[in-house]
Amino acid sequence: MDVASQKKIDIKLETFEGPLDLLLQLIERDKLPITEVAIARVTEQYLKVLRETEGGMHPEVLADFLVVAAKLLLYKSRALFPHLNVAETEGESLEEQLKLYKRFVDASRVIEKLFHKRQYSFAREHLGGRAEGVFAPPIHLKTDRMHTIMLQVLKSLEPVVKVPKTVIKQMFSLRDTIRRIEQLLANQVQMQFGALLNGAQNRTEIVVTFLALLELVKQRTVVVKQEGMFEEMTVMKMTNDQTPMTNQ
Amino acid sequence: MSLISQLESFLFISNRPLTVRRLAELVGTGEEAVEAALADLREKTNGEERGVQLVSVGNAYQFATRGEYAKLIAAFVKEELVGEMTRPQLETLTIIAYRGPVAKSELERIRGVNCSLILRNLMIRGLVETVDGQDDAHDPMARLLVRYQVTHDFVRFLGLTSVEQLPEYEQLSKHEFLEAMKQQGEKFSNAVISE
Amino acid sequence: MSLISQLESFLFISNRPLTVRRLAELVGTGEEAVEAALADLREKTNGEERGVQLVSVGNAYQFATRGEYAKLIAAFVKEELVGEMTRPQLETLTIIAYRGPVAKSELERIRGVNCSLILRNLMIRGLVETVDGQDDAHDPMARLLVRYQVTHDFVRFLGLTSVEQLPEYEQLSKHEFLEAMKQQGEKFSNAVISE
Repeated sequence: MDVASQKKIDIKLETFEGPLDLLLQLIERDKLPITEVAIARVTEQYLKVLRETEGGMHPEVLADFLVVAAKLLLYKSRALFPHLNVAETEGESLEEQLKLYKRFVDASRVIEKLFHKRQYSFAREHLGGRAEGVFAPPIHLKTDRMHTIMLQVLKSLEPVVKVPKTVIKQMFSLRDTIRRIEQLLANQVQMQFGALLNGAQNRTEIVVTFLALLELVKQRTVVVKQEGMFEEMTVMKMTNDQTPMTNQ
Repeated sequence: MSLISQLESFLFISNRPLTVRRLAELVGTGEEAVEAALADLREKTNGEERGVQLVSVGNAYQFATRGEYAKLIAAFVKEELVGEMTRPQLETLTIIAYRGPVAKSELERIRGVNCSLILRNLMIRGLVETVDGQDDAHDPMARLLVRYQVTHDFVRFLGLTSVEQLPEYEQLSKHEFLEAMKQQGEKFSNAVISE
Repeated sequence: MSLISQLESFLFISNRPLTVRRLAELVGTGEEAVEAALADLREKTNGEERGVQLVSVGNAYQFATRGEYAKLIAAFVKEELVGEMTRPQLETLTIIAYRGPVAKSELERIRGVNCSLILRNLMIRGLVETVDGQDDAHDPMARLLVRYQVTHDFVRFLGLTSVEQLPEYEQLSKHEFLEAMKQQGEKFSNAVISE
């Protein structure tokens, strides 16, 4: 990342609503058009903001940020590992997604303007015709039916009240993963990428691990080696003089 | 902005007949001009194709549906007001019975949907009332504090003397999920205020 | 008795939107005839300088006052105009307005972020509602997907008579790329379910 863009990270961290919003803000702040190149350019800043805010994020929201992070890394990894044949993920490209998102953001500004015009159109609150002093109970309603209804209401609240624990379980933060890799490396110096993924439960975790690995590469704490296009990647810890340590 | 169309919107939205004087006040013009415009409006609504007519009672005006539809309309109004109750209505009534007195905002958080219309209907049916006659407060802040409970008539209709006799009242009325929802709501409104 | 004038009288007297199906029941005629008559009624009402306009969302209709009289009417009914809306709410409402009825999954694909909480809040505010999937009875997958649309309240907040009046409605509601996304989404949810 060039120094100039690093200096510019002063985006208010509370003000973005989602990963696409953050990405769009970063791109627009740099007055870039929405292109793959521009998206790749703001990747570092995106990851930095994510690192700084992930702690306060709801797990489900964090997952959404990571999905976008994974896509960003796809772009990035093409540059980092040119010999690695990174396949397109399924779904639309980030560029297309962002362009579409921006159209709706623009449309929402128009709606906001309409809204502020306060041209509220009123409908009748009361039914025409008189109807006062009636008592019209639901004829067949009995207390046991009310009991059943109340139990159903309470049951429907369960998913709202209880933060989905499975999601929390599935997710672990980027920071934790980075630490995990660092610890593994401290013991083993050199290891296969596959081993890092041994603990990964699902795609999201694989993505997170990969993401963390790239972070370490960037911070020059590790080096990743791959012998052939489809070979296992090897992760090596850097020594202080910045040459990879080996077991020899 | 034409005078006629302004008058039409006031007459449409009003629950009651409006006098010429009141209308003149509302649109900020002289009574004569209003009278002339009303005559125009009346003529316009008298056509065959219109389902609503402008009628006058003394010096007051109001829109009314065409006389020939009276029966149909009466049946519709009755059905809307006191027809068989829908599931959302029964659900709202039940929550108010177990949880009352309960604020509209809490009720809405529990149900996850806006309850204005249903509450109004339950009140018209004499099943639900506001506590301390806080009914229809126009001050939005005061309206937030309005609490709803079921009426004595409804409790009696169920064959009870108090809502506490509802099955499992103790456990259900203070159920942890309901308490949690309430706290979420308080957190939420605090957050909104502090923004 | 003309069909148009009958429809006008029901819509005038009602305090909530009426669907084509309900209106057809009320007037005792086929839904197609009702739809045609409503189109007529709409043209007649909204085309002229009337004080009321016919607002439609999906297949439900409601009369409401003209948007430009909002201030006058608000003072009369002593109701505050709408509270504020946050950016995420506006953004979500925009997508639902243009794309409704829309499944949560599609909404989230466009915004790129989980929308459960915001949808819930918008429903509590009465700005968004779910659509019954009854019409898709042949497709069990579609029935599983709850879809959302903006309410009459929302359309009236903007002083419009239909979401189709929103700028660029044609393009944004039928964006070809969105169609492609939708298909991918369906493939994806099929895959998830079959796992």
